[in-house]
Amino acid sequence: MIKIEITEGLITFFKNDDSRKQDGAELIFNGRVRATEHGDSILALEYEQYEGMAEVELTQLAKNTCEKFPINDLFCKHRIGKVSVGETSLHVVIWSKHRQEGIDAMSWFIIELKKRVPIWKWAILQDGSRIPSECNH
Amino acid sequence: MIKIEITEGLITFFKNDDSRKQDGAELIFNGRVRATEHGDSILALEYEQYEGMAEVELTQLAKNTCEKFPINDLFCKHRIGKVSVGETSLHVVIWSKHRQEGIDAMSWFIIELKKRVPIWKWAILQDGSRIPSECNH
Amino acid sequence: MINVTVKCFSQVKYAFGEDQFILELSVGTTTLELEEMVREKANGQLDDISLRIAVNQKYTPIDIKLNNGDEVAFIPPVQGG
Amino acid sequence: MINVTVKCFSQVKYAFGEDQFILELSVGTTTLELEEMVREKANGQLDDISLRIAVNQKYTPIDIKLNNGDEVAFIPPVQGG
Repeated sequence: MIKIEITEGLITFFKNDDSRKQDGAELIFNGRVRATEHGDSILALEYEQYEGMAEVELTQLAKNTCEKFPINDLFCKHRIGKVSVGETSLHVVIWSKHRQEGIDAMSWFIIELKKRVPIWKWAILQDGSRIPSECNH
Repeated sequence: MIKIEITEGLITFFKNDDSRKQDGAELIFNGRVRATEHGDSILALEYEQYEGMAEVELTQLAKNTCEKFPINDLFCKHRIGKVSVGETSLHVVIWSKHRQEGIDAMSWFIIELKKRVPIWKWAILQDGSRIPSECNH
Repeated sequence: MINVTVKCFSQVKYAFGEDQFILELSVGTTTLELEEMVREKANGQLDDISLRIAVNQKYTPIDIKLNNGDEVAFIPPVQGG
Repeated sequence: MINVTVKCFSQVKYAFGEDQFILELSVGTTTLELEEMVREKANGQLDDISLRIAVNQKYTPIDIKLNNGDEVAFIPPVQGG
């Protein structure tokens, strides 16, 4: 199953679930904002999305990931708007029978997300100015 | 930093932490008990440890992992005693600056854990009998 | 003539200082022709930036003719995550 | 003579039906000699099981002489995780 959410404000993590019978591996990734962006100190990032297309692309990518890897569920929340240093911008949960397939799926999903989902970062610098971040990795 | 705990009873997950400044990646793995062990339906697993040595080996492995990979923190809880289907037996959190190093460290840490930390599984079958699990992957 | 809406994000938005603008184009104008116009309009500010094209919110890797009412985005390298 | 404590886990515990036992050995007995004795005592139940040896809670990959009071474990394949 897939759950995709693009959301403003603090991300609420997906709930703990002890009820599964055949998923031996739960892998969670939280991407968080670092205080440094390209060597500059920042106060926060501001994530901008192409509304509509971002959710469509993210959903399509989640489906691709579930087809490509033997995983059972992929849940993803991506935050947009201002995200302060330390806070989570990306929250991904993958459930699979075994560990390695979940790790491989997580790795691929995030690499692809960073290639194709139309979301961008603006750096909010110490002086309050706001510039497009050129970071792209 | 390293935190290692071998514990009986439900695992309490490490707390959310939005206060970090330079850790862009938080990776969490929860290993959970599946209802099937070598094709047999089970009610639960019972984890047995070599008390003392298990914690020493797990701590040593965590240190090795932090030396081998550029990660900042590795926290790990391993449950022993009876763990019902669906519940978490292994909880690992790795904090790193970037994503890939955390993924690599997680993968290696768990592979090594399954080679050297003296913990074993007993399968509790449907009829209540208790046998050493021969599964070792 | 046809009208297309150009959506601006990230460095494209930064270059033009607006979220979107509408252009009146000759019938038959293609995506690549429009990209040239948009790059020119940016006065060099987009010269080093690779742009992918999305028409009506779909990546459009080949050069296609635009239709009246199309929504076109020139997508700088994305940075989600 | 020396006394060593043999700790039993997993399949070793299953084979012997006990958590540990104490053996009286000749001075100079080595880990590999003790392993042979333990395998014999198990009456074939450990024949297909690879065992690593830990002395005083440390893996001991080479054959060493045991001392009085040593704690020895024959460690079947571990299964944490």
